[in-house]
Amino acid sequence: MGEWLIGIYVFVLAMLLGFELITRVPPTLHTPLMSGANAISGITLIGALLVAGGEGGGLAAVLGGVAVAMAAINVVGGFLVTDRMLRMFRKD
Amino acid sequence: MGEWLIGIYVFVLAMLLGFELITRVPPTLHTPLMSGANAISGITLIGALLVAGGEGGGLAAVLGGVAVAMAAINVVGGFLVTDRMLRMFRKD
Amino acid sequence: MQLAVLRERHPEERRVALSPSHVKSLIETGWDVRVESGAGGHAGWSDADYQHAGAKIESDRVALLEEARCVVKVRPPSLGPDGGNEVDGLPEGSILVSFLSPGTPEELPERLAARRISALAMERIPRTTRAQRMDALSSQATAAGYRAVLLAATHLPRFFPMLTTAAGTIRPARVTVLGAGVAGLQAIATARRLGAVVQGYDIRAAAAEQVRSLGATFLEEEEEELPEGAEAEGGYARALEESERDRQLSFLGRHLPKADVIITTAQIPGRAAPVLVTRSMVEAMTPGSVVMDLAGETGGNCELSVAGQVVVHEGVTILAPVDLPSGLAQHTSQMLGTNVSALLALLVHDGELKLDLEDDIIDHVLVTHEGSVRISG
Amino acid sequence: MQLAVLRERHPEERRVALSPSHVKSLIETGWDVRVESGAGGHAGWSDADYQHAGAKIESDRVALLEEARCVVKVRPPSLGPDGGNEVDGLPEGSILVSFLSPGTPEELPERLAARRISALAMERIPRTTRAQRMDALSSQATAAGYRAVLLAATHLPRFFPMLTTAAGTIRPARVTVLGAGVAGLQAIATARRLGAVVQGYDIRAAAAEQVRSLGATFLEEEEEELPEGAEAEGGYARALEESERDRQLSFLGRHLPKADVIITTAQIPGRAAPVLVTRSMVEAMTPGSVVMDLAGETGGNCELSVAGQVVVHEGVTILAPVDLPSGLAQHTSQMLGTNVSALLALLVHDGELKLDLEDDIIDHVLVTHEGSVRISG
Amino acid sequence: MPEFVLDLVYLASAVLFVFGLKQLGSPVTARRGNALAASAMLLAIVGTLLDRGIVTWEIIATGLVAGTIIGLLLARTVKMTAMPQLVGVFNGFGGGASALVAAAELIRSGPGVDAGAAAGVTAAAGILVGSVSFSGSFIAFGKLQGFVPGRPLTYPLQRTLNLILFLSLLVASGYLVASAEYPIASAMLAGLALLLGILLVLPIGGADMPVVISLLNSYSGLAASAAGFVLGNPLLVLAGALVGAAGLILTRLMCKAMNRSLANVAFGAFGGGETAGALTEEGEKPVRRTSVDEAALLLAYASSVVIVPGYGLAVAQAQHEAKKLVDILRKRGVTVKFAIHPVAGRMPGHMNVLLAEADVPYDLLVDLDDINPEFARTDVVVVVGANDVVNPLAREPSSIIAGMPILDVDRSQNVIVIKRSLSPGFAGIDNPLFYLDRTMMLFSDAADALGGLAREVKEV
Amino acid sequence: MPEFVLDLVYLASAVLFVFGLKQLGSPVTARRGNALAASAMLLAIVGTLLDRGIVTWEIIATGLVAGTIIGLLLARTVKMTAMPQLVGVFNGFGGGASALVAAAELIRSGPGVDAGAAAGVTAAAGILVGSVSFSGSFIAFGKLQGFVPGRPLTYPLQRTLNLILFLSLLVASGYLVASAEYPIASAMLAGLALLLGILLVLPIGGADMPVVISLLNSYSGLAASAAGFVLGNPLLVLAGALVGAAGLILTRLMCKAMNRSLANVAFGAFGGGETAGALTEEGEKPVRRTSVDEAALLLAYASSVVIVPGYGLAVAQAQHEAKKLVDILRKRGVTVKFAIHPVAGRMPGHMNVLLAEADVPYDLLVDLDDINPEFARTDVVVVVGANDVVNPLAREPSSIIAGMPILDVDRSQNVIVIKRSLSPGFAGIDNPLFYLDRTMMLFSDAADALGGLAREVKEV
Ligand SMILES: NC(=O)c1ccc[n+]([C@@H]2O[C@H](COP(=O)([O-])OP(=O)(O)OC[C@H]3O[C@@H](n4cnc5c(N)ncnc54)[C@H](OP(=O)(O)O)[C@@H]3O)[C@@H](O)[C@H]2O)c1
Ligand SMILES: NC(=O)c1ccc[n+]([C@@H]2O[C@H](COP(=O)([O-])OP(=O)(O)OC[C@H]3O[C@@H](n4cnc5c(N)ncnc54)[C@H](OP(=O)(O)O)[C@@H]3O)[C@@H](O)[C@H]2O)c1
Ligand SMILES: NC(=O)c1ccc[n+]([C@@H]2O[C@H](COP(=O)([O-])OP(=O)(O)OC[C@H]3O[C@@H](n4cnc5c(N)ncnc54)[C@H](O)[C@@H]3O)[C@@H](O)[C@H]2O)c1
Ligand SMILES: NC(=O)c1ccc[n+]([C@@H]2O[C@H](COP(=O)([O-])OP(=O)(O)OC[C@H]3O[C@@H](n4cnc5c(N)ncnc54)[C@H](O)[C@@H]3O)[C@@H](O)[C@H]2O)c1
Repeated sequence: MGEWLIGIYVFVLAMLLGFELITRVPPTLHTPLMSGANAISGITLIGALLVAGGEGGGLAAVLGGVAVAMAAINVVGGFLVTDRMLRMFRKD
Repeated sequence: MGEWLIGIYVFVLAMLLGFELITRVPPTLHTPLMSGANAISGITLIGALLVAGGEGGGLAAVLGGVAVAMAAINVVGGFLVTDRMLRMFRKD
Repeated sequence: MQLAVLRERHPEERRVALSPSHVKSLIETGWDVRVESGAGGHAGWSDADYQHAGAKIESDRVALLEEARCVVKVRPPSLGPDGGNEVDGLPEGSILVSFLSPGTPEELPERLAARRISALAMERIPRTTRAQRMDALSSQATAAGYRAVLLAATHLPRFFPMLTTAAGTIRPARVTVLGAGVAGLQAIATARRLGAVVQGYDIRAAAAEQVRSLGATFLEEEEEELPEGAEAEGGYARALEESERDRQLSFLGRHLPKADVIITTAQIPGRAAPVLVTRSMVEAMTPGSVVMDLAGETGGNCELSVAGQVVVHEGVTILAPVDLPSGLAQHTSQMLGTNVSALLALLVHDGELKLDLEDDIIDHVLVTHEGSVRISG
Repeated sequence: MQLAVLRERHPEERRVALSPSHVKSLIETGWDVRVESGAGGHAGWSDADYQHAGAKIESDRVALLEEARCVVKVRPPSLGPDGGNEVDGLPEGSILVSFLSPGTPEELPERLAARRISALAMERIPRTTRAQRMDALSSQATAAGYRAVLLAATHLPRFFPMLTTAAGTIRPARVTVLGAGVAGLQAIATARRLGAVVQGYDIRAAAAEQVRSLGATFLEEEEEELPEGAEAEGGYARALEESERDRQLSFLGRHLPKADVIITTAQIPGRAAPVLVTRSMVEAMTPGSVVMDLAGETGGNCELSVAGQVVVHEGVTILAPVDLPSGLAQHTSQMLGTNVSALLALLVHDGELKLDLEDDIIDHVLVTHEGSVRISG
Repeated sequence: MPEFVLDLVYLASAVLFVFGLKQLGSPVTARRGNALAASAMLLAIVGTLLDRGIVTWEIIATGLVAGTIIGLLLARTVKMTAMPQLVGVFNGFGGGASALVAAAELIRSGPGVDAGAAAGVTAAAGILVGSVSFSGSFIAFGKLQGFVPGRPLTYPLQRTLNLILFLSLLVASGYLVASAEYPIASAMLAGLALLLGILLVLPIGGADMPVVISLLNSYSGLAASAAGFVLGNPLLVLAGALVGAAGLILTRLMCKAMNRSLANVAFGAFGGGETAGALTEEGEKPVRRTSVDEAALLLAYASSVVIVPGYGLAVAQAQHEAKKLVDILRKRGVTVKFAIHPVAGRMPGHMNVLLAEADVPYDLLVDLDDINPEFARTDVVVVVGANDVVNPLAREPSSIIAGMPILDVDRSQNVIVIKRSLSPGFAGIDNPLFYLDRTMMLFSDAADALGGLAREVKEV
Repeated sequence: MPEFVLDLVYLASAVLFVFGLKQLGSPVTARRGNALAASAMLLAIVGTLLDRGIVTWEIIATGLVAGTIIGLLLARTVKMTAMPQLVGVFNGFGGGASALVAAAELIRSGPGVDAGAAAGVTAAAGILVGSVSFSGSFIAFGKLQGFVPGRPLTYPLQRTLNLILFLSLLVASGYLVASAEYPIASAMLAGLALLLGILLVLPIGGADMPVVISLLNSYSGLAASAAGFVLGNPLLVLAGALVGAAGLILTRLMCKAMNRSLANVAFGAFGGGETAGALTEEGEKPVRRTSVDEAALLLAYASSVVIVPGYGLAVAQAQHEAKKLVDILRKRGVTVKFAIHPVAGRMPGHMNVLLAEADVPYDLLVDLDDINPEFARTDVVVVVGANDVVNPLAREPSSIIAGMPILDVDRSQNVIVIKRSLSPGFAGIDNPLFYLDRTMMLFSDAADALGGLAREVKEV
């Protein structure tokens, strides 16, 4: 079986799992959850790191560097801001 | 990334998904659900077919043939018997 | 500003127009309150209680009224010889706050006008939002509706609630309440509390929802429709046309005899109460059943009722008490006191007594003023 | 087998021992039933109703009793001159089924024995499971408890329920029920239905849970414990020791005066009712409050109560009615009829009348037999 | 058929399995879910048969026909009551097949996938787990069917034996991975694993068998997954893992319903099975306990329900909860009545007062004489805090409550009794109703139980 | 570090993401879930940095430091009210990064994975979706922040333009897959996609922006997944897909809460945005609608609640449901009171009768005079079918209800009003309370709403 094909399996399974996980979320959590999910989507930072730091350099590395910066903003800002929102939910 | 490794991803994801799917099942469904899941685990029939029918023959094919028979029992009997149980739940 | 609280002379009246706590707050707002000795006795307040609240007790009525600018009492002042003529005792030009109907001689307004008395009729408080605190009809009707059920239950030789016991199962009583105004709704609520199966009936369309909002059923037939536009000004009902009346009676004739208890509260302002329970309906009821007529003083909703008396007709007990609120004298006096106090508050402007005819409430309740009858009928 | 149903002579008695429907089923089981004319009148059943059920109507009591093997009535047969001496009219050797106490002269049993009458006392039905259908004390106490609340509510010059109105908020009445037997529990339930805040009290430990099972609170103090072993044979209470009584009264003295209504139902079989509400407690209550004493006939739970009369003491109304079940004559007669019929069923074996002394119920209720008094006191 | 089509077929089949399993978890969709899973299987089989990899047909045909016929026969003929053991048998075959596939593929093509050691390890795992599932399932079947004694079988030196077996399995697995003697190594490993399966299940009591079957079911899912690794087939990996996880969760749920811990059932045997044994000890009369979930399901799918309130309803002040439950049931179209016994509670009319307070319509209240003939036609009776009034002993002349008419709830199909314990009521005597087969005891405060039932019924 | 260690690190990180996301979905665990996801991210980053594949550090260091500082600053300084747009900005950066990664990897190593065409396709998808997410997010941000007009912007020939753009995108994608001119093709595709993002979001009204951001968030997850395919990195594939799915579901939930369909928001723009625009049309005064879920959450986490019953409670006969809700809240430790207005309902004492029937203890009922000073200290007021008695117009001397004392519910922190519509009460006049910022309208029958609240609060 091809690597690409199993990638599809991973993709499909992860989608299904994502659907299952987020079934009943109270509306007040919508924004924090959106924000948290957004931070996770910054996982592309890993890819950016590999591209930016990988062999070859040149245009790809520069693009990768920009990607690193952008993804880092997403990750760092995303998790922090989610936490800020969620702190408000604490009882008393 | 290795094919075997992504296999592990598929495995882990499917496990997580399985956990998520079966969270709150009423006790009366326990037995039918067990039976249905059991029928699905007969998926090994696919493997048995491939082994039994594959090139090479010999011991492997014979073992595969036995496996086909056993897995077929599991699949055919499993789905049928599950359906029999579930028919009792019908509200008329 | 002297305010005199009279003791009621009517033998069946047990209420008093102001309670000690009301006296206390009136004094705080500048009144000089004098209370006739024994005024609160039946309602549970001694002279000492009033004294404690700051009032002066006066046992001589002449002395009590001498300086009074305002006089409050419950029943209309009497004119007749028994109990004395109360109108002539009132100081000329003073303000009188009390009920002025029903059950009073027609000439009362003129007689009051003749003494230049400004008479404020408690039963004429308009049903506007602002006047709710003064609405004595509502407060007293609440008590009447509650007490009507208690009395009906004590006269019925059966249980109200359902009871499953070793000595057999008792079916719940069927109570039908005609007229779902203030008293009727309270009667419905009380009868339901006691466990009866309750039906309400009225000609105003809005009443159906209100009856149901108490968990009771509304008496209606699919073919039979309520008369149109039965809700007149102020939420009161209008009198029915001849044909409407006939339809109503034939409708009621089909349903009322099944009831163990009928409580009637139907009134039309300024008119005799409509007859809803006829002799033949009574005769069709099972012996022991009870008809409780709350409209006794305005002629009665039941053909056979006699105000203030208990009539037994073919085994059916027909009551038409006229003193229902008096039976709860302590609480009804307290509520009435709140109503009266709220009205009195309208009369005082910057510490001065003044009848502001521009005020729609005063305009509505002021029956006689400066020697003339402003409102008649 | 002739069975005679007597009309009650007691002026306040409105019940009858058997209803037409019971007569009907008795006739089906072989009895020949004769009913005294007018026996069911007050309970809502005419002579025609009984005739329709198959009974013969007899207006002459002598003729009625002549052939009777068994006689049923409600109250104990009278001995005195007024209302006539009923005992001497009973046929010799016949069976009498009725209440034999309370409120009867001591010599009644001897007089009955002298006429060789086998008297079955309805109040002596044991509280065993098998006897539940015959348990007339329970059925009549149920009515008494219900009606006691209605009467107390009509005598109280206040509302029972809480009411928030434009004319002020009415606080709910506090009702305390002493003695949580059959009547007491029913009183608790009824008062709660009407919206009062209800407390129950008893000396039997099991009563606390039963009171709470009706949603009321049980009156108790942490330090104060219920007397031990207060539940005697048959679920009845025992009389308290001197010291226990003192503690109880001081405890009640602390709590009762806060009540608007006190309903007392405490009884001890074969003894005078315990005094639970003393004069000083009554005097500490607010004017207008009501004490309703259901133990009037056995001496009363309230020091000031007089059986059958309304006493007003320092503004507090004390009632001790003796005719509570009669007020619900139709339903109480129906229940009593079921109780009596069930007992009569024990007397007939294969169509023959026979008193089986081996039967524990008959053994328990048979007061006089074959000329002697079997059970005294 | 080009390869990628089969890949897509497998993917589609995998997704269908997920949805099928999901739907199997809810009473409303369960049957549809089963059908969905079955079609997913069919799709995968047909796709595989059309695959280019398959060249010989005889063996396949023989195997398929034989298996199908046996499966059909078994599924058709077995009685409903024998369902758990039948599932056990099927499961055993499935596990066995997975073990065979893993072994056969290893024998056929050696460590065909990229990482040699890894392939060996997964093959070993497949053989091991599959074989355990095979032999264990048949022992469980035997216990339930009565061929093997149901009581926990213990034997001397159990602990030592298990240890030895464990070590041997390690050695055999190592041999399989390291050597290339696949047939011999596989056979050795399988043999040891079969023994392990037997020894694992034997010491467990018969009452625990359904849980054991569920656990073995999870194992055979994992075995299929392992076979998938050996074959490099993602569908097998996925479906096997799915079932493996679902089976584990299900096992935990079943344990919870029986108040046992999973560890206790799974490894209890190694410890000698004492705890498992304790359950079946004699002494107390056995009652059938039930849970709010199960009772709710019974009510939700009933067409007529009678509620018998007693003093316990009053003590718990559960009248409002009772009303709520009745409202919900009626909204679902269930006919509901209250059977009011004349002396239920502690005062005449006690139940009336309570139910009126909760605004239960009077016409739902039925007297003893009117309801008694109806019990035989009633699907479910719920006895709430009543005891004496439903005690069949009243029919025995010698009993102290003899002569009291009772509500004949024991004549109905199912009885759910809600009370806190087995303690007696007012009369102080035991109640044989509680020990009937048709009676389920829901031990709980009445208010809690009725509240829970209302909630659950709404969700079914 | 050996390769398989990094593989395991990625796997662990993937599993942590799943659990983190799961926990983010429940109020109790959300914060922990966020922390879990953050640690998963850290784990993956550290693992990657230790990887042998990384050889140049300058660019990485610069990028990381710059990004971290900017992210920190933004997250720290932005006001709570500006949260949605901030999330939008972050999301835009994420999407952009994915597009860049896909393009860069393509440029660097060509179609590195097995199937050439497939790699090209995924790369194209990554660039496309990532770029749309990037430009769309910034437009959404602009709309919310007021830089771009909030109203739906439409322009002539919208439909035609969209069509042309669409076709161009197809062509560009095809070019990317077919040719080997990756830099140029990528740039073209990215440019077109950026334009598409702008055109997609511009026609949507400002009120819909949170939904749009959620949808774009889902897109950037998918873009990350696509980048993962290009790189052959399963962690990216998994985490991206997870977020993609979660984002979609979340978008649907948000639409449902707003009574919109997802299609309407996602594709509404292509149709010209009429439906989306309709929402923000003027005319009616705006009220804040709420759902049972949201109201339940508010109640569950309040410390003091006052319930104001009115005639609507009576009409709905919802007293039992009200009692139930109060019981549940009190069990959670919430202080609950009923504020009884003297003329609530249609007869004196109407509310008393109802609440007594449901057995609400008298001491929970508080009079107008006693409760009014407390509203300012009350967390949540629930107005159930009351209208006139909470109408602030009574304070205006000109109103027809002037002079009636009212319950000052508008002085409290949050007001939930349960009624079926905006129709007036007995007095027939509008009620300004309903249009306050602090007021949430729960349009429903009172019995249904209270029943639902009881159920939901119990589950929180
Ligand atoms: N009605 C009358 O007039 C009257 C008067 C006096 C006596 N009785 C007698 O009382 C009895 C009435 O029969 P019954 O069936 O109603 O009651 P019962 O036989 O007394 O049984 C009541 C049952 O309710 C259970 N219970 C108590 N509290 C509970 C709670 N909070 N939640 C759930 N269950 C609870 C108890 O079992 P657990 O402890 O295990 O929970 C008990 O077994 C009859 O024997 C009758 O003769 C009746
Ligand atoms: N208490 C008395 O003695 C008395 C007597 C007569 C008149 N009044 C007058 O009655 C009014 C009482 O005020 P209030 O605030 O209690 O009532 P209200 O002002 O009449 O308002 C009641 C509200 O309840 C809503 N409603 C009706 N049915 C409903 C249902 N099934 N579920 C949910 N909501 C429902 C209605 O809105 P929707 O239609 O949008 O649902 C309506 O706006 C005052 O104006 C008072 O003066 C009182
Ligand atoms: N301020 C306020 O908002 C306020 C306060 C109290 C009452 N009200 C309203 O005032 C109105 C009258 O109340 P009321 O109790 O004083 O009324 P009422 O005493 O004048 O009459 C009692 C009831 O009898 C009914 N009735 C009259 N003729 C009838 C007939 N032929 N058949 C059947 N029923 C008949 C009336 O409709 C009324 O409901 C009601 O609508 C009530 O809601 C308003
Ligand atoms: N067959 C049955 O199962 C059955 C039927 C009805 C009643 N009962 C039981 O019979 C018992 C007695 O019922 P009853 O109503 O005939 O009782 P009762 O009329 O003899 O007395 C009424 C109550 O007064 C109480 N009391 C006595 N002295 C008291 C004191 N000093 N202070 C406070 N309370 C005092 C008693 O405990 C009793 O509860 C109860 O336990 C009842 O449950 C059983």
